[in-house]
Amino acid sequence: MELRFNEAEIAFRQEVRDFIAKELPKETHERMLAGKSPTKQMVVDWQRKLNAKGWAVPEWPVEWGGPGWTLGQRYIFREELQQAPAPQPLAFNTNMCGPVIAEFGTEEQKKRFLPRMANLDDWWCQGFSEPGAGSDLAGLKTRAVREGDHYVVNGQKTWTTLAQHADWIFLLVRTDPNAKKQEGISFLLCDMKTPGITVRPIITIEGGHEVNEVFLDDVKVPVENLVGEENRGWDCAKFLLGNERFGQARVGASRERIRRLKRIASTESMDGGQPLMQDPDFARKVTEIEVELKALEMTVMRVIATESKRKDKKPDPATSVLKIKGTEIQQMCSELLMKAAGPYAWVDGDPEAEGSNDIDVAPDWAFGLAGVYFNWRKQSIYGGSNEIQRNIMAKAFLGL
Amino acid sequence: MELRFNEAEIAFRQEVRDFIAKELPKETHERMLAGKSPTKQMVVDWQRKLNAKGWAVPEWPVEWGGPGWTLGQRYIFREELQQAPAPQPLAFNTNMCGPVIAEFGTEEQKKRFLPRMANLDDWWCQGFSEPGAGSDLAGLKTRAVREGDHYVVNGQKTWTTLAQHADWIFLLVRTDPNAKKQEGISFLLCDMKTPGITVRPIITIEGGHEVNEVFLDDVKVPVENLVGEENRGWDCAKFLLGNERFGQARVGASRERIRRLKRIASTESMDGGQPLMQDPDFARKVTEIEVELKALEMTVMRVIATESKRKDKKPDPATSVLKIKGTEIQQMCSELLMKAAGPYAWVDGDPEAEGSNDIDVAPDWAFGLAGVYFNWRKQSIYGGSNEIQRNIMAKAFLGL
Amino acid sequence: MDFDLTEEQRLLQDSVARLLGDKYGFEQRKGYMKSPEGWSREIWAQYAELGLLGLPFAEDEGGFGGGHVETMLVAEQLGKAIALEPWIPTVVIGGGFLRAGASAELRAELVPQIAAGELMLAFAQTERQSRYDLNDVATTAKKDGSGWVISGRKGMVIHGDSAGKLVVTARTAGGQRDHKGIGVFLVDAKDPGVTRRGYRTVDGQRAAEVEFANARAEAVLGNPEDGLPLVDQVVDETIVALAAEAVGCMQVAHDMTIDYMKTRKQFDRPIGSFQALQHRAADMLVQLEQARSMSYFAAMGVEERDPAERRKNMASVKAQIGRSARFVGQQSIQLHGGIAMTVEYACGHYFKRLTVNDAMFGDADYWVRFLANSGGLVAAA
Amino acid sequence: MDFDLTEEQRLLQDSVARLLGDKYGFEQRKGYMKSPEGWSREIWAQYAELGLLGLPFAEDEGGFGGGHVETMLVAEQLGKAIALEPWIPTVVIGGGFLRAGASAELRAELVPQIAAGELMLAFAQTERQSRYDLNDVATTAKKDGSGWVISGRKGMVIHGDSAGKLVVTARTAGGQRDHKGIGVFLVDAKDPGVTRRGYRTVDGQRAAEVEFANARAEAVLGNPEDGLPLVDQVVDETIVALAAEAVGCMQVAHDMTIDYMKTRKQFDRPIGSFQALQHRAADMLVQLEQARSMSYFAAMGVEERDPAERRKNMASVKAQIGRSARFVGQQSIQLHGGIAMTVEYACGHYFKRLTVNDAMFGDADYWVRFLANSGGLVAAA
Repeated sequence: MELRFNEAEIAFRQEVRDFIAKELPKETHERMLAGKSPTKQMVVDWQRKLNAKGWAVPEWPVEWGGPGWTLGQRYIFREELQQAPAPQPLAFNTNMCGPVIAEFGTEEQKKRFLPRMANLDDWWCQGFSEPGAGSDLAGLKTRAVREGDHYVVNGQKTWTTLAQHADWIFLLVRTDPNAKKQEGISFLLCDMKTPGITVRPIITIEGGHEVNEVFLDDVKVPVENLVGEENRGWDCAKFLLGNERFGQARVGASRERIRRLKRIASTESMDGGQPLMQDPDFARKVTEIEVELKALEMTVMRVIATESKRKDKKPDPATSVLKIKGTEIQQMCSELLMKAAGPYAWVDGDPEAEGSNDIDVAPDWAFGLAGVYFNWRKQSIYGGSNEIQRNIMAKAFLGL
Repeated sequence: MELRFNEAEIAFRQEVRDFIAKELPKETHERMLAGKSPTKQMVVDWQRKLNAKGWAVPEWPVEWGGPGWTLGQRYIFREELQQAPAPQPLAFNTNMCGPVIAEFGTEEQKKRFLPRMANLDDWWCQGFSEPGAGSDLAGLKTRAVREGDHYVVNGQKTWTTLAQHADWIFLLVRTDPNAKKQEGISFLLCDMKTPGITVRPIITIEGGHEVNEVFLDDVKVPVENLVGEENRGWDCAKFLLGNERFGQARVGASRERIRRLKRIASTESMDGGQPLMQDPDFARKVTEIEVELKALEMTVMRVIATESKRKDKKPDPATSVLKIKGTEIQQMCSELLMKAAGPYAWVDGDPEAEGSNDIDVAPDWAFGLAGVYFNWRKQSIYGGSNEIQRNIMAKAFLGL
Repeated sequence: MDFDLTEEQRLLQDSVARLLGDKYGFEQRKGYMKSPEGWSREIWAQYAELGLLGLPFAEDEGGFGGGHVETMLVAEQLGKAIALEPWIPTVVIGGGFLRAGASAELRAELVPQIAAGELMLAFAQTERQSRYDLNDVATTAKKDGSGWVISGRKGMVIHGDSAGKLVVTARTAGGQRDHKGIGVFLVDAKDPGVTRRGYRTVDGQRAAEVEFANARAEAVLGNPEDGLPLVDQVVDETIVALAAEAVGCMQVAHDMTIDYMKTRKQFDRPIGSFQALQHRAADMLVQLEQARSMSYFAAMGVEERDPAERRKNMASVKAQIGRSARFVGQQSIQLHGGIAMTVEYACGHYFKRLTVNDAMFGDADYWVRFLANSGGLVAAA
Repeated sequence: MDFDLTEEQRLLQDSVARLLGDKYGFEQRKGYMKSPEGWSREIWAQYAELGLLGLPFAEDEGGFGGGHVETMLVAEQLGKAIALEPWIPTVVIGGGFLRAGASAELRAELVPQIAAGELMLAFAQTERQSRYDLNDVATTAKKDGSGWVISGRKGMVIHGDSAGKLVVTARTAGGQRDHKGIGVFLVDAKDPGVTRRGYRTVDGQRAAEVEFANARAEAVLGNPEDGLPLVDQVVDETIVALAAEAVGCMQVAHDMTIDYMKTRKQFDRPIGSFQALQHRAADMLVQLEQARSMSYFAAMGVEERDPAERRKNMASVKAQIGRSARFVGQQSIQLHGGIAMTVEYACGHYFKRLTVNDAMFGDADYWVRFLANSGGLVAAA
């Protein structure tokens, strides 16, 4: 039992840290330090730098550009990016679709898609959820009917994050309407320029445009873009969702936010003319989050250690803990940031939009913080809602 | 809309308060002030005083000794007793079995039982729960078979509070094993001296003896002791449980405990040499309970106001709130009292027992407080667990 | 103790409910929000017609003679519609200052204008550094002849952009955080010394940044050397309205959630059939009922004569309402799932208003701390 | 980063688990509790045989050479059995003081006795007024020739009644709450100046009130003028054991609850089929896993060289463990229902130990406040 990172890992962390310090564009860093998402171009530029370094696709096999890292290194890498903060490799490409193609795809598919994915030559988005299939993903209704060497796809996807940027979409579609729910589903890759695709923005409650509806109207997808076997797409989906959950702890990101929160609450003058960190209740709440985050960090380590040694693909009981606690902590951070801003959190406007704080009501650090709090309520809903996680724990791990 | 007590009610409150101040024996008062239950004799003596005054059975019809109070007066009366603190009229007699007999009993039963109940000449206990019938009370299995002018009862009751003091027990028994669950149940009155009854103490986790198992082995109950119709006992049970829930808010009792807690935490020197009320977290917790209690008090008022005007016997949606919040507040009070005592809460021993703090480790105010905390976990379990309350709310009021 | 409404109160409640039912559907509300002022003059005129704008003023001054219960009833209905109009700033806050701090002459001049819907008021109190502390006032008021001139910057002045007159707190003496030396002044929004920049708040209301550069006060409200007790009183009265607004919001958010749970299907059954979600809905109801109780208590507790006791009452109201609002708001989103995250769906807007409502004049944490520092509600002895 | 046990560690863990599995069933435990000492000398001898009593001492001093991980492994197993023996006071606390504060000669004398199970130690630290503050020491130590004599009263001395020697904090200089001027002394329990009264604690352990009337110290542990850093260090090491004990208790409480949910039927189905209860069980598991993580962190974080940082680490451990223990303990009772309220059923005993475990050396609230006042775990800059 060795409960510390070893020297190689510590050296690796330093290497990542140095690389970020040297290579991350100042503009990108400052924008993210202020709590805003990087722009599309910033994400693309950074991923290409990472790709040039050989670090863009930590989860992929070495032959397709993966760096051959241990799970520990992957964790360190992500944590350092998150807490820098720096953009992460685009999840749709590198964590979701890429690993699926690498695992289930044909050699041709790998050659065609993976290098462009890694270099973010193509921006991918995820076509899973539907209006009637949220928590119950397998209830999806989008139909794909094979006609010659094409599938003709009809249906509607929703909550499609950053579809407005996307060149390609990976889709779950129903290819056998008579099979049982989770059977009869297939995994397709689809060029967003294909006729019949319409993207409609969904504006979320804080005013931001991050997610979309994607309408598919007689969209022709070549049969060669089927990943894995027809009607076995659920295997791809499960494989992908397993990877996703693993990253939902986002310890580094929360640490970065707590750091920002404490910076604000230690310097800005608040009620009674004192910094808010002097308020015992506020300080207690921040401290409780710090404690939970430390515990979560150790839980992530445990999951990594377990997974590293496991042969089967069955996830650790602790992975649902990562999702539940990870999102609770992030939501609490967003709430405390909003509270720190007091009335200045209330100015309306998408904090991501350019020039949105031109009115100069709130200090820059406070602008849009209520919006972020509103927006982050999604975290306990998406990626398998926290209620679904509890179902999983009760059934799969507790046997109830 | 008049959100205050009227002058008559204020005068009534003063009358109750004066009576308690004048008539409550000093020994009883001091024992209760120290957080201990009154002894059997104290309860009997006090109830007889109340009965002499005409106040022992507020819920009963006037012809059977009820004082004819409004719901508001009843509430004031209970609240004053709780916060004095003074013993309440024995619930098994006055709130549970008495009202059932008054509502469903024969004239003969009323004459025979009610006056002795009111004067606590007989101490009653409740034979409802069984080992296999807790939350699912209607799943009870104790059988009563009619043989001539007797029922022969066999089975086992549990959680029978203060059965060790009791002269009589009121029982739910199954008289028709073939009927649907809630049908086929009858309500019987049974002398505890009847052969075949064995009372076995259940010692609860803190070491106290408050509840018992009651074994019924060929116990003969005269048919004249059936209340209401045979196989219609569930009506009696529902009627009784409705009354019970109404009293579970226990606002006055919680107020008395908060007062005690604040007295202790304001005077005893704690961490850092300061009184614990100077600790911001402790003070916050106490304050939050005070706020919830104030809200609960107003909720009780609303229920009283609604019930006073209602013709049907259907309870207000707020009655489940009374149970849930009332018990949460009481449990939190017990937890904060334990916390206030620090290490001195840990001395083992039933705080109710005589001489139990002879070791003189803890100050008297602190002795047994961990035990009280442990014991009070029962509050969210009994009287319809808080989970059952949520089921009721979801189904009966929200229509889910 | 009687929670029944009088005939008059029921009429008032029903008439507001009817108006909002007709004219304040979620789609209609969107239209009002998109208008240049961000709310509806037409609706405002109808409020005037119903007597809502003169509600708290004496009948012989042109008002409706309503008390705190009436304020509560109206505010709850407005909360149900998440109404956008400047009713609380004008009628409850502005009206409160006029009733308690203005001369009879001033009231005779202004009340009819307010009651007729011609004059809106706003409360210029918050400053960039002040957060929720009513005594933290850097804006100054200086004697100038027989009157006063105001200089300084006020922020987050709710509905400050449409107000005809501003109620402004300004320091006449003492240091920035002294309790003494604060005055309350009435300033015409068109005064050359006043500059306003309006914007929208996250809950769909309007607000303004207001700069005062030697702006002339039209009137002093109360004692210019010791106006904080007046401010405290009016804020306490405002809490009655805020609490009721929150209860209205929570009621609708809860109702919408229950309805959605009955219709939305996942795993081939209504999600309302899942016990874990049922219990959450029950917990929301517990919070809602506790909040409603405290809204009633607000209407009662604000009449306490001793200002310190009154403030403790209102602190407990803010504490419970804020806690309930947070839980009901968050859970209404969670139980809906993604749909409630979209701006097109009403539920999120209730959540947003509830969030701001909690924080108005200090959030639950602020008032729990205040109450704890003030000895709480239950005396130890 | 590697959470696998070494072969030796696995052997240690397994041997303790096997012993307790054989000899520490709930009924057997009742028997031990009823014995005059309240725990089992027989079991104690077997601990000695397994090397548990010499665990943290150097091998050349007669010990086992175990580190914090070994302490954690043993304590978790003892927690699973809610063992009653004075292992933590003797081996972890007493042992800690000997390792860090005793001369080699003293260790050479005592370690073999401890390892053989012949000598028990107890930590006489708490005073009636001191609560959780380690610096609040009114008991005095006065120079007397070349030695020291101790006077004062210590309470809640865990296993103080069976201890052969007492580790006592006493003031050598300064005022009652000064951080400097505290010494740590070893006093023979049979010294004529020592009077003990033993009793049971709510979680089934033994404790004693101990009066010192010019009791002679056999040895000084560490610096008699500045012993608080030593006390802090040993308490921090003890937190490793307490955290692991709590995890062991939680694990069993959780397992028992899940088992019960699978077998107990109400409404004609196992109560474990009710989703609301399933989610509660899942939440318990979340708390248990977070606690287990912090138990590992304890074994790591206690090795931090900077005492201030080390203490912050341990504060965070106590905070998480305490919060988890409260939730898991309370919910294990709630999900069982009435059965777990009876003294005959094991679950309540885990709840009681968890409650006391949380409060030992300060409960979660105490340590959250400490951590907040110390700047927390994450640096702002």
